[in-house]
Amino acid sequence: MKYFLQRIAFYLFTAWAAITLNFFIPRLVPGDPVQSLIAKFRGQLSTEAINSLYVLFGLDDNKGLWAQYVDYWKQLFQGDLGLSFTFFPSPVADIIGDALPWTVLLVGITTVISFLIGTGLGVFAGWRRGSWTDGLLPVTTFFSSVPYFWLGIIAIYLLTGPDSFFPSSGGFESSLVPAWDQYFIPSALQHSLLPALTILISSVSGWILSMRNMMVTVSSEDYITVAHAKGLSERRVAVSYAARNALLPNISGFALSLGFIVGGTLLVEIVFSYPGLGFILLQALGAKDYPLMQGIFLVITISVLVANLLADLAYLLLDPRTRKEG
Amino acid sequence: ACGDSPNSNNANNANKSSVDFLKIGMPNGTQTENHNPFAGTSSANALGYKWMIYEPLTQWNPVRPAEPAIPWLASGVKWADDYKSAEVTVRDNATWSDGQKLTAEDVAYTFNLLKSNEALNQNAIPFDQITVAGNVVKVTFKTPQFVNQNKIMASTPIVPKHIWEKISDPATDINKTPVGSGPYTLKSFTQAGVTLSVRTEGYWGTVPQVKELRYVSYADNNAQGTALANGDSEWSFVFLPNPKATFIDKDPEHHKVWAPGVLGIHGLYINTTIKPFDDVKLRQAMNMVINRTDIFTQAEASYFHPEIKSVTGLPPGAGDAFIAPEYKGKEFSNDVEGAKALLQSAGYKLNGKVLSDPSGKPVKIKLSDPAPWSDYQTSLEIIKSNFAEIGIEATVEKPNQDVWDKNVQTGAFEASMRWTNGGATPYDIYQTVMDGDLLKPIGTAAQQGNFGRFKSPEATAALTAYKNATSDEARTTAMNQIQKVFVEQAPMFPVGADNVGAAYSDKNWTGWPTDEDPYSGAQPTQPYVSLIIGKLKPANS
Amino acid sequence: MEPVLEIRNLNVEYGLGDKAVRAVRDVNLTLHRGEVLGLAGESGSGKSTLAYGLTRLLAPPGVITGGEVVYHPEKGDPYDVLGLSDKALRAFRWAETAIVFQGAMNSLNPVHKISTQLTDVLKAHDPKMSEHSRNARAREMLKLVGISPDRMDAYPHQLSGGMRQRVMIGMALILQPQVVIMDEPTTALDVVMQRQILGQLIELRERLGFSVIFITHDLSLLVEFSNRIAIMYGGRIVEEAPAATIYRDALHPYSRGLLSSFPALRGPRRELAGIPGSPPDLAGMPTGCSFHPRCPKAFEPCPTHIPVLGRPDSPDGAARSVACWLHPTEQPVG
Amino acid sequence: MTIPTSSTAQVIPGQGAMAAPEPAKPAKAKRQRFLFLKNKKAAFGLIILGVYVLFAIIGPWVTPYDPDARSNDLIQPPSADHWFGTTHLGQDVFSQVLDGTRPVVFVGFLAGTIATVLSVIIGITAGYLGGKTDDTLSALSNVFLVIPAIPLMIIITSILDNASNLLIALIIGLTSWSWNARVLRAQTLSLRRRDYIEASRATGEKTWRIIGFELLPNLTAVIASGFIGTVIFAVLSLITLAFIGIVSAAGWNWGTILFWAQGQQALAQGAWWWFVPAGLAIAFLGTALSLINFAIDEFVSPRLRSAGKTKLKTASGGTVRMRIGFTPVLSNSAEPHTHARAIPINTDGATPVARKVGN
Amino acid sequence: MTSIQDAKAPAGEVVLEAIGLTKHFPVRRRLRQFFTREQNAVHAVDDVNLTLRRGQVVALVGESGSGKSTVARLLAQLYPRTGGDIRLHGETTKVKGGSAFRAYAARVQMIFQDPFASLNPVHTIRYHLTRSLKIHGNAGKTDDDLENALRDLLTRVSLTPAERYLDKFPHELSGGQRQRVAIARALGADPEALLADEPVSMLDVSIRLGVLNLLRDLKERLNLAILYITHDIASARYFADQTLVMYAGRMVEGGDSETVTQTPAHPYTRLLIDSAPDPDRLAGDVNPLDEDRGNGEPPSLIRPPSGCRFHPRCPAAMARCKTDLPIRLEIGDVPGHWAACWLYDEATVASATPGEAAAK
Ligand SMILES: Nc1ncnc2c1ncn2[C@@H]1O[C@H](COP(=O)(O)OP(=O)(O)OP(=O)(O)O)[C@@H](O)[C@H]1O
Ligand SMILES: Nc1ncnc2c1ncn2[C@@H]1O[C@H](COP(=O)(O)OP(=O)(O)OP(=O)(O)O)[C@@H](O)[C@H]1O
Ligand SMILES: [Mg+2]
Ligand SMILES: [Mg+2]
Ligand code: NI
Repeated sequence: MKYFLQRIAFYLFTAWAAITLNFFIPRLVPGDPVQSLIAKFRGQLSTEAINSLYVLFGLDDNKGLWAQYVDYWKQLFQGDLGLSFTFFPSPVADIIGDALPWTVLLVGITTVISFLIGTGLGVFAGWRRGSWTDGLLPVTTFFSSVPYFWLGIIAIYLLTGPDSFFPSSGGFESSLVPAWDQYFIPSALQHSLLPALTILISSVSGWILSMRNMMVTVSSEDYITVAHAKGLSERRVAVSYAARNALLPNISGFALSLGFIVGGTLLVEIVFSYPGLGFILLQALGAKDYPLMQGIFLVITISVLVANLLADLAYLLLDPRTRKEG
Repeated sequence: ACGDSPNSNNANNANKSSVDFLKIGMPNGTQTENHNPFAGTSSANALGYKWMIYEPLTQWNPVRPAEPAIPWLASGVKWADDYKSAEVTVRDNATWSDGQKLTAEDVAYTFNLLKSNEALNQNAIPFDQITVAGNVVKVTFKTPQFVNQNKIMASTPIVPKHIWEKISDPATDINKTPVGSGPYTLKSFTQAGVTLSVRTEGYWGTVPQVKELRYVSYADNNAQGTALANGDSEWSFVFLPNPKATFIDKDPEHHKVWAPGVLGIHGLYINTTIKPFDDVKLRQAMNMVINRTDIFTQAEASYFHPEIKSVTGLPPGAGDAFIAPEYKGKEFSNDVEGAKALLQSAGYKLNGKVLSDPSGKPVKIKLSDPAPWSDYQTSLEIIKSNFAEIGIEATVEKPNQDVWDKNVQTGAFEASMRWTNGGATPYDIYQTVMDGDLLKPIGTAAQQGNFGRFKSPEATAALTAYKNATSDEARTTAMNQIQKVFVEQAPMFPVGADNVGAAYSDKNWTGWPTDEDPYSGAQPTQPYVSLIIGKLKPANS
Repeated sequence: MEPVLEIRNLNVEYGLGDKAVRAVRDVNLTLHRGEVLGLAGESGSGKSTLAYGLTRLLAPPGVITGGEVVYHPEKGDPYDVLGLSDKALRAFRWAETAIVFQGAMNSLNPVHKISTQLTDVLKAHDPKMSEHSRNARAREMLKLVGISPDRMDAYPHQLSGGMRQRVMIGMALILQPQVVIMDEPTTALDVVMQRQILGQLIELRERLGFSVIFITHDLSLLVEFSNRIAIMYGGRIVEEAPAATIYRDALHPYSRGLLSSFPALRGPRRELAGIPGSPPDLAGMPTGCSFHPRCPKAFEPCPTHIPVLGRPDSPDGAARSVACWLHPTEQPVG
Repeated sequence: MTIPTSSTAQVIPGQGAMAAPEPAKPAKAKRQRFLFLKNKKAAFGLIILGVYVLFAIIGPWVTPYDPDARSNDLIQPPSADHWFGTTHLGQDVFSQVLDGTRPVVFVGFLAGTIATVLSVIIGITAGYLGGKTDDTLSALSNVFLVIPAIPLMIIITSILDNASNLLIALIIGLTSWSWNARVLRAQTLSLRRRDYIEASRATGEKTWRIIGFELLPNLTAVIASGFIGTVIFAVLSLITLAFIGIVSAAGWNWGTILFWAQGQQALAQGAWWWFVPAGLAIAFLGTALSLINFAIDEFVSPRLRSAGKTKLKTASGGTVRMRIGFTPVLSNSAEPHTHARAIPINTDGATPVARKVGN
Repeated sequence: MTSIQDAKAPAGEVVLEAIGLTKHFPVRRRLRQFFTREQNAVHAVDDVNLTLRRGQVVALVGESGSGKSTVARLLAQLYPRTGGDIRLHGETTKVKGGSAFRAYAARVQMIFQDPFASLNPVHTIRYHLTRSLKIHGNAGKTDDDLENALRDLLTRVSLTPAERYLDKFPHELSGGQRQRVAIARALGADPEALLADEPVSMLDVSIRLGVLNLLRDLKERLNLAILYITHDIASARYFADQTLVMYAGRMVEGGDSETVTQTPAHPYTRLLIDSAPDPDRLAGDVNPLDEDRGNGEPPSLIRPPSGCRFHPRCPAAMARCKTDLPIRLEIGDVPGHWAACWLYDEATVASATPGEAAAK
């Protein structure tokens, strides 16, 4: 129990430190939301608007950084993430609430699928080492090194078009209203296919490789030889003995990768105009939108920490050895 | 629950043979629901649909800025000679989409709203008294508003008093169910886009034939470009590199690009406090060698920033009416030899490929602009090679946008491509470049303009005179004076004009403004959109 | 006596080609029904390799380069284990020949319960068996090796080393195989535990009648527990005889060296002579008798001619064999 | 009765006349050293990497054109004059790719080095010292793990006016060490209780020496693959930053090429030659590094090394595939023999063998 | 018996002494124990007394997990002790690190249990030995001195010619050779006491013999005090002057080796000796130990049995054994032979029921 309290204290500390850094680092950057807005419009917005914008954003009274920091924590404890500048006056919480499901669904599901497929292929390649499956490796290595935005852009160019099944952008058909019905869901799926494939292709190989290596390592363990000696079917040895054990180290990697869902795929969402959080984060970064940035960073921080916790727990569940008391 | 799905009518739509909607796109990234017409950050503003819901008092054609304004919600506007007051007669047949009648009270309320909320008064208009007499609103101002007349009359969305007076903070309200006087009402807002449907009753004008407007905000220019090429967008304003290849050729019959210039320009600002660029002769020579045609064709894809030909920096078309008599017909000529001669006469030496100033120091210049602005970057690359022809070694720097912005404002730059403000007269252009009132010492941010720290009392005086003039003659005199200073002193090298055009497809809808009939600008986010939409007809009818 | 397992000219190499290590060379060995055959020899002399090679369980780069392993089932004709198809070999393994490996911790899969690991043998070899009877059988086996059946659901790490080793023995016996191969099953255990386990094994053998190949370094243990002992050196069997015979009267100088290297706990303290020299390099084996560089009695045929394992011309020669030029053989074995 | 004990000389092997002559030693050492190159993956990876490094060094001098120079050949497809075609300004894409190799390789390796050094220092110290130091350092690396790298880099680079490649490498290096530090810490934790570490402590070694000379060499494989992983990460980060126009130092890198190509919608214009080569260059560099990584893994871990060999050559030139659980059997004929003749086995036991058995 | 006389070396000066040495390893609490106040610990070593003298070998035997290695590591100061005292030449020493630890290490060196694990695979033999010499200032001043010292070391452990071994890596050596390198490394510090933790358990009999002879030789030539930990009781008899028996963290019997191995007093020692394999007890006449004797698992060290820790398994257990911790009792057959067992307390035996005592 003391251990758990320690872990929790540790996580709280990490969260605090990360949030604090996330507060201060962006504020070291010159410029402010108003200047960014003006620059963004490049002439579409008259310089006369500057004053009104400062008033609008509430940036006209100059508060010290420290006072802002204190305010930020006060707000945070009230569950208030503040108002976004880029999307003024939308509350940050609403923006995140709108975008997060998209990211979680697209990247999250893709990550899961990628992990499943990659692990499956990795098990296969590791078990059948020396057969044709070794030919998978160079291909997967190649794809794991391709920048995925590059892949995405090429996919858009090659696969989308006026008559193509694949839409080039967006999360769903623009004339639809999100609802759980027979029009919306297929449309959302259709829109997520290409980005999902892109992420899949460039991330699946990582899982294949690590799983394969683990399989190779585990295959030479004594208990595998014993399993063979016991005359078990090849399937059972491969799945229940080798793969089951080889999976363990990958589980924590998987849990952590779930934590990086938001932070990791900014560009896919941009390339595909996908209405997710990564895309919004990039806009917030460009616009010096501190409240929004902080809100998203908070989400990332929490999700990484939760993923860490999950990794711990998953290990505890899957590896009986760690369940040992004492 | 499928029956009450908000999408159920979509199934019917799909089956219809004729298209009764228009797909409009903008490359403005994610949008969150905000239909507040005053907020610059609102989705209504970013996508432009606020002008389909709310209307201005008059319509003004930026392509022909000198033409008189078209009455819109106002049946007439009468400015005092000194432009310190105006009388607005409000149309009496307009109704709000909730059925209430639009009155002069609403107009007065709107002006009062701006007056009392600095946050909403984006053009910083110095309102004074606002009074109502019957259907006439009389507005007075603290200073003459000649140069701002269109911002007041043609760019202020009129909002219903009976709704807005209940809103506690109009600056931060997202105006969830917008009630306006325009031809459309909001149908739905989703992350994928906004849909407006045409008003079935109560609109004062002809009801547009486009039954539904579907707005989509794309992540960036590329996505928007792809959407245009695919036909996912029928109307947009976006920079298309090589529009022929990327857009027009995809459907040459219907895909069109129209980009008329307006009174707002882009050019190379020179920091006039830095030696040797404080030397007028040097600046003139540099100005002479810039190859504006190359920039137009290579950096601006032959359309986006229409090439500025007049030495006054005024764009073709929109600016023609304002060019001073002495500069009529005088055009930039990309005259390397002339520039060399000029430099020689001013004591500069060109030995081999290096130009030295009279003190013997080689002339070098740093050009800077943020990297993501690829047309500026391309322009700088071209300018760099142009300068090399007269022995000036230019280097291109690509600071981060914020850094660049700060550098430009505080005067910590040597030369930079930037835009000017735009307006109904050339005043805004010249003010941004030369106004001594905006002059700030190096190191202090000059937010409003005069980034090059150009010090010219004549220019400042002429600009003030123009703004406050009470007669057209006085204005013309002042404008000629302003242009003279601009041409002779070359404080900034104009390159291209802003455009108010669009990329569109007339596959489904025709009636767009063209060179032949430039009845308005064509950007889908400007006040004149309700004017355009009213003229669109189904292509196959 | 009736043989169960006959190893004929078995050759095993690690790797192939020039760099190959010939770990087992021309080994001929017969295991009889119901006996405990002890296998001793220097570290690296190929004992484990031989044991694994029997059922083709050697890890890469092990290759069986020749020979045959003939198995005599209780009923039916003998057949060559090395010639079985994969499927047949799987069916053969554990049902006919079970192996207890050296490290029990590594032999049990750490993530599966003991019960799972016991019952999946049954599932694989007799798919028709009901789950209930599988569990019953597993319990029975645990009881047999002296572990309370309520430890069925324990994970390997929750058991002590001795218990794990006993689970492995129980698992080896679960299909009532004819042959049990035990590779240093008790090296890591203390003597009390060691005796407990071996005692149980001997007792079970008497009850169930299987044969055991028992590999260990501990000669005292071997002498005490096995019927016959084979001594390996440099990949070959150098001597093979009943346990008592070897202990009292080893013929091969290497066997003698081994027997004079361990101290006795009881009785007078005897002289410990040891074996001079160092073990041979299997990749570059000495010519002739591989023991000759260390052999105090080496004479002229030793460096050049490989002695053949055969019956010595001693009085009890019929029951034993040796590969040494000091004891010219009358007839080669096999 | 007095028991004589054997003399030392008698029982200690490897002495005097009894010792077998040692095989020639240097030959063996040499074989070991070049073993790494014998690995086909390693050799291939190293060759590709070598080409990249070569062009990183000489690239800017051998470009056929000035990569900045404009010409009148706008958007030309690949030709003998312009191998990778030209840009919208008539610049030679091939020259840009060559010229862009240096910053990519430089930033990749410098950032990789910085991150590796940091992760080694932090990870090993935390793992070895444990206690408060461990808690503090783990918290530190967790904080860096939690802060999303790319956004952090975007923010930091935008603080800098005109970030140079050096600075970018520094930023990438300083923000991307945490993952490796975690891995190293875990490895160190498992190594720290090894007997040989305890033994060197018992010998009286100082702590820093134990870390530097006993632990570190045993972590080479982990460090090396961490290094390579970080290099790949750094390259991709640099490309990404350049692609979205954040990193913009003067000069070319592959990200800048992609940035321009994308800004000009090269693919939509049909100018695939402008967009494709830079991406492929990245992918091949990454592939080369990954291949080297595998090879290091297999080389350093004896387990993977022997398990990595899946085929053996027989003397007669045939090959034998190794399988775990089913040792190949070579019959006396030269024919490779990986599976035995299929003999149906009856449930009642005996099946005669094709070969004649019995005396 | 004449052999006893012979095996007994003249009692030398005391080098290292442990008095009441105790080590408890704290155990992480379980969740449900959070609210109870008890703090669990593995009682690995409890109240151990031990004396190492110059030129003498003390053997420590006992079952797996009885705390033998822990004693060695405590003596080497690799673990902080929970209680008790370690005296080096009569002086209490407690060192944790730094120069004090090095000074201690110069006098007391440890050989680890597993020769395959205790040499760093990435370093050559030369490196291992050089470090040991340098740390303790035995490397001399010049390279030649060092080279000579290295040769000297290797010669001492009979790895000759030295140059053949110096530049090898551990994996290139056989187990016996590695073991000797480990010994050489310990000798490099020129220690007075050597703590050898199962130095031969992994080796086959012929190599095992070589190592033991080497240790004996060192003891005699260098007058070392040696602690020899082993499972192999026969080798303790053969090699050690004194033998101590441990059970579940406590010493249960001690005395000179021949006596302890031939006439064991404590029931556990007897069980141990009876269990040891004996080639003279040939197959066929196998006499498996009666089921009830010494059967059962080793006790939990977290909650060790009360009283005598062996009592749950002891065939001769009496009522007192369950409650009272036995004290060291002289057996009386040979001077210095003692056992911690109530069977040797006449009063206890007398008060016990006749049936119980008869088991003796
Ligand atoms: N994978 C391998 N590659 C090369 N040689 C190997 C391999 N495995 C074992 N050997 C060699 O084969 C020989 C026989 O090994 P084996 O394990 O059968 O010996 P052993 O008699 O069981 O020894 P021990 O008593 O130490 O267990 C040894 O010399 C060993 O070095
Ligand atoms: N670092 C540690 N933390 C917790 N418990 C430990 C630790 N080290 C040893 N123990 C426990 O202390 C007890 C004694 O262990 P020790 O290693 O001293 O036994 P041993 O007599 O040397 O056994 P073996 O003969 O198997 O080497 C064991 O129960 C062991 O589990
Ligand atoms: Mg073995
Ligand atoms: Mg121990
Ligand atoms: Ni075959």
